[in-house]
Amino acid sequence: MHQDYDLKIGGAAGQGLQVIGDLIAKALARSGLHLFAYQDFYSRVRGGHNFYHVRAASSPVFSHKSRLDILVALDQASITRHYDEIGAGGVLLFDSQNVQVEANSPNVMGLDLAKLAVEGGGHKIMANTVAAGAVWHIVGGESELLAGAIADTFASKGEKIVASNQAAAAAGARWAQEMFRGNCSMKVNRQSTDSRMVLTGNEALALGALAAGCRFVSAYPMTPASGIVEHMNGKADRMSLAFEQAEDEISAINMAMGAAFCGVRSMVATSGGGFSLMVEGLSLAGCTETPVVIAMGQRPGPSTGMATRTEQGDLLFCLHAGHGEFPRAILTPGHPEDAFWAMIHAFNLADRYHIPVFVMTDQLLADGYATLTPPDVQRVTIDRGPLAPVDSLASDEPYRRYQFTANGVSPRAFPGQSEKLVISTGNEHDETGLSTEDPTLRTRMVQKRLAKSRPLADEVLPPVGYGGEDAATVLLTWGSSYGACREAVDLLHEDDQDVSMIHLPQVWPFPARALLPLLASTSRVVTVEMNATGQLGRLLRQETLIQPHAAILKYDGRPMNGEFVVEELAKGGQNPW
Amino acid sequence: MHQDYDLKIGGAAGQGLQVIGDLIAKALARSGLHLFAYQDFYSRVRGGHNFYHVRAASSPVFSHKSRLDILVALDQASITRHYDEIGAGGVLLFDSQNVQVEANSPNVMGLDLAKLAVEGGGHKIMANTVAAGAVWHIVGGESELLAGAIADTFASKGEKIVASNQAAAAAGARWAQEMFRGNCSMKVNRQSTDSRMVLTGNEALALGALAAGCRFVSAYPMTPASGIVEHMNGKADRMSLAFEQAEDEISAINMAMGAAFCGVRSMVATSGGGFSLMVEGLSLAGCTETPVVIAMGQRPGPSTGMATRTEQGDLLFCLHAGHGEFPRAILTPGHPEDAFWAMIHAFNLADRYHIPVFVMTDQLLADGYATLTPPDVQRVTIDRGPLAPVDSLASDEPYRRYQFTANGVSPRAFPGQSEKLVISTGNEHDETGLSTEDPTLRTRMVQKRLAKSRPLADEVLPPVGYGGEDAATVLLTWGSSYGACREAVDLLHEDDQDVSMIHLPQVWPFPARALLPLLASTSRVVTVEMNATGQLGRLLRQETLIQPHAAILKYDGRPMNGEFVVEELAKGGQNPW
Amino acid sequence: MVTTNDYDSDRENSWCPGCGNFPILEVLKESLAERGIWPHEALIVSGIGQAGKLPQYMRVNMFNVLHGRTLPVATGAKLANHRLVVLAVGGDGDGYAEGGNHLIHAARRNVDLTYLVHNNQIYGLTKGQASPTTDAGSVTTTTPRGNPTPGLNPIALVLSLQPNFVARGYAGNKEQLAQLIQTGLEHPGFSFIDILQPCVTFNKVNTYSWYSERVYDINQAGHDPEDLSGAFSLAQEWGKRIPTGIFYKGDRPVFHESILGKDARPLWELEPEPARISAFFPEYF
Amino acid sequence: MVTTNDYDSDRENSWCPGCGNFPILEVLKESLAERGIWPHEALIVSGIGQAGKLPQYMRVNMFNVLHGRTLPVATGAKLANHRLVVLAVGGDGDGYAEGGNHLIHAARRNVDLTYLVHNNQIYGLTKGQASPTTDAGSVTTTTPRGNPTPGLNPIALVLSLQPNFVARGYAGNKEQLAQLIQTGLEHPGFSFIDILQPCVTFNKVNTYSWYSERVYDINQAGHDPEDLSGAFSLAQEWGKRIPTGIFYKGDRPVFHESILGKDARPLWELEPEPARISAFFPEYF
Ligand SMILES: Cc1ncc(C[n+]2csc(CCOP(=O)(O)OP(=O)(O)O)c2C)c(N)n1
Ligand SMILES: Cc1ncc(C[n+]2csc(CCOP(=O)(O)OP(=O)(O)O)c2C)c(N)n1
Ligand code: SF4
Ligand code: SF4
Ligand SMILES: [Mg+2]
Ligand SMILES: [Mg+2]
Repeated sequence: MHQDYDLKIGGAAGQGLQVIGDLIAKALARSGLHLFAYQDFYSRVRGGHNFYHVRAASSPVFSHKSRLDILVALDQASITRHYDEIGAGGVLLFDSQNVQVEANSPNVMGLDLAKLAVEGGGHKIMANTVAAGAVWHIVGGESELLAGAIADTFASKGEKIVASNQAAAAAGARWAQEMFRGNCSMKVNRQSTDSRMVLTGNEALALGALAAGCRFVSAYPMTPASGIVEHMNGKADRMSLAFEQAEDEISAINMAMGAAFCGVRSMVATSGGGFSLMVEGLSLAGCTETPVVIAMGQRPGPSTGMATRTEQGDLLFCLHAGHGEFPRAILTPGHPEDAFWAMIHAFNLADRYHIPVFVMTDQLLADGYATLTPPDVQRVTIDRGPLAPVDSLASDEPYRRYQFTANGVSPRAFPGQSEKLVISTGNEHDETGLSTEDPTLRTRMVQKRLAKSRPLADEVLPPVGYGGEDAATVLLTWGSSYGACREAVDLLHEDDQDVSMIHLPQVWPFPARALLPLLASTSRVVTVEMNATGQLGRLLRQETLIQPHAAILKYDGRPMNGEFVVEELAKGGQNPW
Repeated sequence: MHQDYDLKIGGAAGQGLQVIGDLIAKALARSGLHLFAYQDFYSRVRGGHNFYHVRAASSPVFSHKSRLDILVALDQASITRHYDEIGAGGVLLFDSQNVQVEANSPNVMGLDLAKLAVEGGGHKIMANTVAAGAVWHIVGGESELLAGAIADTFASKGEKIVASNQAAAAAGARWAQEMFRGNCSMKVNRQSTDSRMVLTGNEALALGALAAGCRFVSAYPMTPASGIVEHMNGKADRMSLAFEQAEDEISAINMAMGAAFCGVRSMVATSGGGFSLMVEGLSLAGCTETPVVIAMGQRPGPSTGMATRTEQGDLLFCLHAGHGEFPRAILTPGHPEDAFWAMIHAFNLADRYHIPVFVMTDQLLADGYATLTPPDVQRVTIDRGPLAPVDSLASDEPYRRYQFTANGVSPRAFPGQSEKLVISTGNEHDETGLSTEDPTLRTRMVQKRLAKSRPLADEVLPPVGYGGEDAATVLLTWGSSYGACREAVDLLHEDDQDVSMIHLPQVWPFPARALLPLLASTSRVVTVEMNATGQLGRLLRQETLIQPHAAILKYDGRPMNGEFVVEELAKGGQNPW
Repeated sequence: MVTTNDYDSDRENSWCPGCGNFPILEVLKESLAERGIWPHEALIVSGIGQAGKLPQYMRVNMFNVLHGRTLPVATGAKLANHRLVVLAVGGDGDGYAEGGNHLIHAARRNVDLTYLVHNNQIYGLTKGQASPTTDAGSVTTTTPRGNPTPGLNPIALVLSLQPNFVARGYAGNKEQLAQLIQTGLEHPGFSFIDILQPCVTFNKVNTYSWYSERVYDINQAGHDPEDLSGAFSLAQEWGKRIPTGIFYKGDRPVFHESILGKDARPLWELEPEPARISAFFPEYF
Repeated sequence: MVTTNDYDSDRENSWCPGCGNFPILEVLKESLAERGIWPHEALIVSGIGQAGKLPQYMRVNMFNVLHGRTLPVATGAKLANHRLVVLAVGGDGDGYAEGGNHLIHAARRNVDLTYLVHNNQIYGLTKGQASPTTDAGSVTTTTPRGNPTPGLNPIALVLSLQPNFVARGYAGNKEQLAQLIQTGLEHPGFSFIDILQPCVTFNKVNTYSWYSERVYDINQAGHDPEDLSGAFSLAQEWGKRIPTGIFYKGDRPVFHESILGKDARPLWELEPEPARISAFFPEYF
């Protein structure tokens, strides 16, 4: 039987809803289900109303649905905001100490979480584990899977904590068994014995960077990108990674420049405001041809905007950031699995072309969870790009960092690597790296740098289609909006509509050559993105002279889903251009 | 008789060639001629080879010609580099102490400037005034005009300095009278009694800003923009202007934000690298709707690039700079006279729409001279934009800085102006200015800010045509390349070619509506700009879906002129897209 | 007469219960009222962070700007309208990391404003990363193996720039804090107040009790605020004993008077006078 | 054996004749040779300005970066290859204005490098604007009515961060300068050397003779470099007498060892090891 369920836990910051969500997500994954999950939270540490939404299904899922099978309400706002989302057969479980609801059906039940936690032999802070236990029982999950998830989650805190959390979960389950008489539309049916990893986009980026041999990361904390470096840093010793929290983002990118110049794969991670401060350093990377990877986690702007929410508003900014002209690449993964591989590809591109490479995500992708089968690490290829041959380093000729070559890429050497001096400047320079103002040399150096654009375009990641070829309507999207579009296509196909989608996993160089034939037989191109000005649409016009028919846009800081796209498409979309 | 002459003075930094150039330029302007002049110099204080090129004509001129009527050589490099530029009937005058040339014609003559200076009763540092005197005599200038120019130039240094410089000039003139037997193709013929102002683009911007009532400017020095603020600062006391040299560009734009928030017309001035650092502040201006004017003097990048040279490489960067989405205006004057008015317009636009407004120039325009009739200050209009009515400030209602209005612009009030509190944040906010995360309010606030784009587009400065309508080929350009295009059109018309030009004095909002009819009957649109990637062409594609036929590009740091455009056009131009 | 109530706002406060920001907010409102300053006469420029939220919880002119940029904005505001009582408020990350360069230069300029740094030795809003003042060895989300670098000494740093007023307060000593803030508000020039502020959620090292056991009042202990070198020596103390109080008081000229002259009219009141530029035209002929 | 000649370059020098940068260049080349460091073993990271051009006039590994950003770049370079002898070089504008925040934090981290600031109290390359160290009252292109703000005190500022080595040299005293640079190169940790450097073109106040009349050697005068408070007091002197020499010498742990551990292999030598991440997979199940 096909399983496809949505579950939401709502509560205030500080109530520990992440623990409930994580435990259930882990247990669901261990049941062999595929997950999509995201978190919605305020820029505050206590209070407010946050929630954790999990969708679990027997086939891969990429976005949330609007109808809930279970709502767990830890605060009253969960009722005001999400009660109406509960679908037919859905269950509402609420913390009776904090929430008041008229329980008008056996599917609506309150329980005193703190009391059960204490009675179960634990402490009242284990209230959230009680909730997890109750939910897990109601959905019919196998109790050892939850117990195992608890064991692994709390392992670092010691056996006692594990045991009392397991007891709390058991207390929740017991309560449900005794008291719950409803019938929940969510019924977990274990799928296969091997389970899947549950990873956020940020974790996937972190693992990708470590796999790629990134050994230097400097960053200044900024939501939603901090998770990447915090995750990497937790593994720093084991991976010989140097991490430094810079005094500001200017310092972060310049530290990375220094490390990269000396031969270490280096990256930074930031969000809009922090990236704004890196723009001058980006231009230095462009001029000195220093490889650097920028993990750019978008959030709604302008300015501080909405710090913990999601948006895709910085595409054209990243594309044009930096004074002067130099090539770059922009990768725009749509899913944590893509994010892992994108990160590895980013380091290879940076090293092959000696350019800055962006990996753009957004809060949805950064903090959102997905299930994936473990990446095949044997498939990871490392390409450090052209390096000065060892014999040349022993020769008498001086090393020329900016030697003219056919494709504009000059083999690298590193200071201290040999007796050869490595010379570089952010002034316009000659082949040796010393500054020049000669007009002819200037022209050639500009051309050298820009010459990389061609091979870079030749190997751009191809657009990824879904939902068949030659559809009358094509949804064109990038980054995390992949998920909503993919779900929308499935929904539209159920409704027999002739719609397919194309996702761009790399937006720059713009994959015009590969895209044009895909759009040739389409009468209606609809761009889908999380911003207000239709940035992908603008770029499409610029790069292909194709006028998109309409745009589906959302810019309230909350993620799209498939149903939203379907509805907007039915309404005809917008024209922001 | 039509007069049209080119004169060049070459020498090392520190040899005072600017004095010669300035004196002759002033004297030429006082002779009623129209001028175009530019300076070419290295990023060093002593040595190297710099030059000063003056074109003077009896009708307006906008770019230099490649053939010289006079070359004044103070160093040997002037000969190596510019000897071949001397046209038929041209004169070469060189400093015989520093330069060696075979004087094979009466038009080629050396003189010992330092000796003449001393003999003339001055000091050897007045050698350059001697040169000016000799040149002025050779071109048949009226001696009192040069004497007057000397008097005004040195007035602040006292009468003695004036007198000895006048004596030095007279010594140069005497030498020429006695020794020069050549025949110079340049013959100054006084045109009319009223002369014209000689202004650089930077001076024009400075005067424009002061006329507009700018009373706060903060900047960090950066070529070629420093001249603007240094010029303004020299007049600070008389215009009640507060100037502060900030510790960095981040501080500069944030200081301007603080002053603007409190009701003062405020600006910053910078170049590429400095602007990169202002990008986060720009986004704050966008979110908080704080008016600020950014004088952006471009120079070749990326990174430090070529600090004292010219380029138009930052158009798309300025257009997309800043995280998140918010409206802006980009003015792109083509000439110092336009620059003056652009600056005034910029302050009005900033105040009317509460947005950041760019006035983009480049080193050519910033440091280049032009003659103009004094601007009619009566024509200067000041529009501070919507202000909260005085009676509303006395009411009981709290003031709402972000009140929703039809065109997105909310009347301003200032802290301390009344008992009303003024509240603003770079977080997304409600109408009162307090932060919010409400999705509906967020959507409305985004729409409010972007709503300004429409009226802003409605009043965009219209494209300016030259050279007739409905030409087969149209040169499309922006900013300072106006001059080269305009000269090119004249040259092409002399050659009976059907070419006209269109200059965009405002590139954003893109003037698509006004431009499309102008291009309708043209078979060939050729963009002309000083960069390598054809940025205006890209924008044209994006905003009009018109594919330019070709691009004429130059990116060696040296300005274009009419002849260059003509030659490139004959060769068919390039395709950078 | 102004009262604290005039500064009260009914906006919901999102700080954690028990946070050291509450007493600072309370004392600030009291101090402004005590000094007879009306809400519309003051402008608070605040940064991004938990501390930066402060003016949202008061009735006062507010400009909540970028992380780290309070001081340049406040400087511009003061030059534009020097009749305003200008304050800048932010966290230790805001002021000592992102905004470090502005701190140096605003102090050097001696801009006439009062700058409150809520120094909780941690990044609160972003959930627990190390700040420049995090003690060496402290475990945070970005220093899982203990902070490898020693904390920055804000008092010594600012003393080296010799602005007119340098002090350290403590959220746990409201009386002293009120006195420091009021002196800072009164004293012309740059008034710098580093405030030890327990973050009850993320900083489990530098807690209320940790601070309370250590702080002492240097002025009560006899320190003379005119003694700069003595202040610098005292500022080195951090550990068993933590000095609080007024470290330094000077009387250098204040910035806006140096720039605008004394008795200048506030710039924002001046009308544009385009015609006046004609007077400059002759120099271009 | 390394000699100064190994550092010689035949590149045309574009500094003004008589510029105070020439003796600094000379002394630096000598000092590196004297310490037995080969050109390929050293990396000079330089900023933008006249001072920033310095490594262009030597044979040495060079990374000439942005205005104000030498220290972060140098920090990254040192972490990547800690076997390199890393130097950072820039002007007073570069280091004390644009780069002020990095100076604070690099000093606090105690990054093992030698930082030379050519302090000519003016912006040379951009033709004569005021710098943070321009004396109050000095007329420059940006202070036509005299500088309204007093000069920043770089020695006091850096002392407040307690890096391992704080000194002031003078381009007019090559012997002392050589000794300072060599001690700085030898001494582990952040070695900060502010060098008084006459700009003969734009600074007509702080000339060779102006400095020469005022400088004296604090170590000869008996200052003990372990006395931090004494150093701070001495650093206040500026006017009739200008103190030069070693202000402070300390022995805090150096940054790259705190981060990488002692005896770590240089990061740049390590090969990527993608397969090792598999070890982390179990935690995500
Ligand atoms: C340019 C930039 N970088 C990073 C951030 C993210 N950020 C917001 S608050 C903060 C630090 C908060 O720490 P602190 O300033 O000490 O304030 P607290 O929350 O502790 O009061 C950071 C890093 C930002 N908003 N802007
Ligand atoms: C971000 C940025 N802002 C401004 C400049 C322009 N600029 C180049 S050098 C310089 C100052 C030079 O002064 P200093 O650092 O003291 O060096 P000096 O020339 O005196 O040795 C400035 C402002 C720049 N290159 N980059
Ligand atoms: S996280 Fe810390 S600083 Fe922030 S509100 Fe909570 S206790 Fe206060
Ligand atoms: S301008 Fe000054 S600092 Fe620059 S080279 Fe000339 S003398 Fe030296
Ligand atoms: Mg803090
Ligand atoms: Mg300097």
